[in-house]
Amino acid sequence: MIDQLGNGLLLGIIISVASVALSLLYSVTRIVNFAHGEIIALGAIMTLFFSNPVDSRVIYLDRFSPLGLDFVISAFLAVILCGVFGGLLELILFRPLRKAEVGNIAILVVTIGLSIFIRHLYLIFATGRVQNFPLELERRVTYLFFDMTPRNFRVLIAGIIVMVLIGLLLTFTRIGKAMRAVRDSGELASISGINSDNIILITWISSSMLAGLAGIFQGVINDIRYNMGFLILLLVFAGTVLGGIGTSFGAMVGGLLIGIFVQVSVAFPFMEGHIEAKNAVALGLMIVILLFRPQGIFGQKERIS
Amino acid sequence: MNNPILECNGIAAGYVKGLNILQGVDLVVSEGEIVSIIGPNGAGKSTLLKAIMGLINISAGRFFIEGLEKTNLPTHKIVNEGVGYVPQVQNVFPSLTIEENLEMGSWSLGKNAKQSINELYQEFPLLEERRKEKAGNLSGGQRQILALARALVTSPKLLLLDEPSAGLSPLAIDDVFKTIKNINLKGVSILLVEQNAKRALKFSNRGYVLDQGRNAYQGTGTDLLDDPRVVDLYLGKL
Amino acid sequence: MSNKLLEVKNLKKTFGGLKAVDVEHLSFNKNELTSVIGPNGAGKTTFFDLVSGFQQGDTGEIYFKNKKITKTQPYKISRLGLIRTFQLTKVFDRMTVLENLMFSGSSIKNDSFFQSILNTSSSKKYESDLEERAFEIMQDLNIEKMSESYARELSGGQKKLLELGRSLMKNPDLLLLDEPLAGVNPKLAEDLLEKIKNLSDQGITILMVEHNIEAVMKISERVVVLAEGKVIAEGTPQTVRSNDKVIEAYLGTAHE
Amino acid sequence: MNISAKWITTLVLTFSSLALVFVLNPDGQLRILANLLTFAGIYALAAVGLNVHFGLTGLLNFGHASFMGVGAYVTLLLIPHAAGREGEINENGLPFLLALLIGIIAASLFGLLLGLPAMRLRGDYLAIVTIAAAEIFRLLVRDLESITGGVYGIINFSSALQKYRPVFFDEAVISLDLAPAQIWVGLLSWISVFLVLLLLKRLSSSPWGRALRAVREDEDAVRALGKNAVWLKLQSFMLGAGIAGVSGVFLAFNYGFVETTIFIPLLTFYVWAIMILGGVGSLTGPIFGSIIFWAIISETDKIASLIFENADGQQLAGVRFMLVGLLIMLLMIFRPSGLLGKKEELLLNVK
Repeated sequence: MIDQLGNGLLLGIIISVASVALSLLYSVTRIVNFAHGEIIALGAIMTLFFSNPVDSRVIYLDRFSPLGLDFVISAFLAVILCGVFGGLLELILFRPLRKAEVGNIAILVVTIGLSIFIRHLYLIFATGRVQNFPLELERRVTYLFFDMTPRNFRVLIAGIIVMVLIGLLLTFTRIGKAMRAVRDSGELASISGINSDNIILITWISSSMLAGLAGIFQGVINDIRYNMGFLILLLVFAGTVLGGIGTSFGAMVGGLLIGIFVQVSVAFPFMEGHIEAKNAVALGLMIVILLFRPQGIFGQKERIS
Repeated sequence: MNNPILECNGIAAGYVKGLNILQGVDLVVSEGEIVSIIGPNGAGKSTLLKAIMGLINISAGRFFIEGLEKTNLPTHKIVNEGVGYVPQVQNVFPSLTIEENLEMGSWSLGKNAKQSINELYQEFPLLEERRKEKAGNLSGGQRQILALARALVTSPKLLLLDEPSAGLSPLAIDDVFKTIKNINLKGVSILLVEQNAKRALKFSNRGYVLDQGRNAYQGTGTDLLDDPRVVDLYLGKL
Repeated sequence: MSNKLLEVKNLKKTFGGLKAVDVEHLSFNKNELTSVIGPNGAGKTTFFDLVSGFQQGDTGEIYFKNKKITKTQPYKISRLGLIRTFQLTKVFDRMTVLENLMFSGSSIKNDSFFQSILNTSSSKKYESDLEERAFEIMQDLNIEKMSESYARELSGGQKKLLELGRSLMKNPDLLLLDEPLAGVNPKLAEDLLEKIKNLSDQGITILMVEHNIEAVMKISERVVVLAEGKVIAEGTPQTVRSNDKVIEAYLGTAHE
Repeated sequence: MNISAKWITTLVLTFSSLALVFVLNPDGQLRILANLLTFAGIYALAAVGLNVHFGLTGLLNFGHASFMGVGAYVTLLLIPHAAGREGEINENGLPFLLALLIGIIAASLFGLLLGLPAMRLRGDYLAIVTIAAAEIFRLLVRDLESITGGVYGIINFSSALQKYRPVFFDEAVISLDLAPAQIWVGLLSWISVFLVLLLLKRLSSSPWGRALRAVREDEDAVRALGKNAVWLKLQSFMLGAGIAGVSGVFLAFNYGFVETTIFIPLLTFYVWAIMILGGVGSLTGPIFGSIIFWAIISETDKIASLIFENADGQQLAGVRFMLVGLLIMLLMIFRPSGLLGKKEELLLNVK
């Protein structure tokens, strides 16, 4: 079980970062964003595009050659691009829908359409092959009591640092406080002189940057596929729901727990020979939690119909 | 008479299109005045404040702040015109600390926010004492004081208050009204919607009585207090 | 045998420390038209929610027709003959006026899946009787011209009428009306009031929460005044009207 | 738009999309047409089931693929088949109709099971729970290889249905140079569509349908009028799931095999796209929605291959899926009532 703990932590950090992003967006905009997975994938795919060596045989649809930039610079650029993309989504799509007072259910369906659209755009441009970042193979090293490659260990540390940073930003910066204020009450925020449209735009940008980062982590630890975001999306929902949708801290912990749970469950006696079904256990957990404690572990009561 | 701060002409507004709660309300608040709006439930008192704040659409009529028309401006811009508003419910951010609540109130001030908040703390020592506490943990009366303070950070010229005494204990009510009086003495004009009509009228320079979205009566506080028609409006004629 | 139709004992409900309802004892007699009044936040709607099963009280018992209905599901209470309306009208927006009424009147057996598939002649007969009854009620309420309109197309006042009609389809023993006049124009309000009075005369027991005090005083046989969840006065409109406590509850006190 | 204008638009769109198939294909048009109409029938059936959930009752079900899957797996496992890596043939089995009936009941019961936890949840959470439950179903089916054949799936079951094919039918179909097996499946699925629609026409104008619509509008009012809203919702879940189950069975017969990658969330989204295109709450909408949808889908590959010269098959399929996503988005934004949905009964602008 200890062996799986390291893997669990790694998966947990990916889900955790993605869950925080989803939860942030939900709490400020009330949008259940099914296209969240595609923004996750965008981070990885863009990083791959920037970092693949120029002479690699991966050529995107015969039109675009990779750029061969340094990996860290690529990742940085990709995260920025994800932010721009999220911002554009808000400006072009979701703000007009909000102004037209389109209902939440309709917007949910729109995000599903958006998700399918973007995901297959990736398929066309980035092909359906499983790919990896141009990084050297590394040997596993023991840290405390679990084994992982130094690179994965760095991802874990980076993830933890990002979480702490998010926490600090939300707690101490003006924008972070304003996000929490809009979450508490959009109306009171505007009464206080805050332009909530701007805050929502910033939320879209930051949520998308975080999602992109989660995608890059996923790409480093595992691999890159056009549908990598959708594959992990339900686990991200599970993490968000577990912690209590709308609370950033809850999403952090919830995501981490789901990741660990998925990996550690492999070691359960009854799971022997059923490793493929490990995600089912996590999703089952989510349903049970929604059933008995719909507000999640850290959430406030609110959403029983 | 002093210069009017707020002037409403024939304001009509409602929550649903085609169904106006307000059906033409006229009202003036002058510099330094406390004006209260009273009337039975459903008369449109709170709706009027929301309409001024741009929270609901004004379908007819106009209003002016210091002589300039501001009808249907976005809410955050009305705030920048020097109007503070304390709604009846949801008037603090419960998951934010007291200090953060005040910071949100001072949003439009930018860099000068810190100083205004510190000045405010001198007036409300209780808030300074508990500045790191979540607003959600405050008692009803303390919440109301915080809500008032939040609206005051930007030093508004006019303060709109929606039933500040609602749901409070008698002692807390005294406290809130004392605070409002002090605010007024510093030169802030106040437009007050109150359930507790007698108290509000006694407390105000002038009052307006609304009935079914229209002006019914107006006059000085004491005049309205003694007017039997006001009682009839609340409890019906026999 | 007592004349009590509804009796409430020691009913308490608090929300986060705030007492919404705190009624020691209250009973409502058969064939009486009683109004529950009180300033905002007095707990009137919460009281209705408790009685109709939409909320659970912290303590206390509720009896309807001498049967204990505390902690009973709303639909079961409704089947006993206690029908309520809502402050914010809850008509079935995307169904026609006629469908609204017929749904309400239809029995559980008639609503059942298999009965609906079989569509026997007896169920056809049942439906046409139902339709007839619905038209009678619509005529009574002057909304028969709108029988084929979607309920969402009705004005606020017409929706109130529809909701009333829908309740009447159930042949209620006790009718709980939550602000039947709210948002209704004065002319229609007068009509509506007349209808309520007629229903009461026909023998339906009515319990009404209403803010339009003038209307309340005009038609109620008995008035109960709530303030901060407690009963502060009850009696005829005249006695309540001149009760100092009531005036104070509504207009407040002037003391500093 | 008035009723006749709506119908004219629908019919014009249907025929022009079918005409497109003829124009874009120099030969083999009849085969292509037969193929797309078979899929259209099967998916129309699924969309009709989804419409019971969403259109009639307002339930936000995103786990439709699992209802189709339960119906398919239960039915196939009960008739003679071969499953798993070894592909050992199981000769014994129930007659097709009996197995189908049990499959429908199983799908309904799965609907009931899924409905139970979902009853307490608000719309958007219901969406998450149903899609998650459908994934659990799929993962379990994949995992339980000894029963379901896992990733190797189930094969060799077709004769259970095909053996009922009449001789004259074969002759007629072969004379048209078409494959009798597929036409048989297509014919049966369209017959099912019409039978189910007849049933639903009766039901939706019945007291039961009226009660479901009332639940869709306002549960509190339903309760206040003495009706058990939860039980009504569960019944709706069961009926829609049962219909989806039939559709899943035909889908399996059309493929000639089943395995878990068929019942992925995308399948649910396809059905959603068809339902929205046809018109939420419209009885006949899914028929036209499905035909137009499949006509477009079957032709995108050709258009795409013109634009993207060197794309592989998977990438070309991507263009098709992209279009589905775009279709869902554009419909939701610009025409949420679809082709035949009533604007007055539009459900999707609910807050």
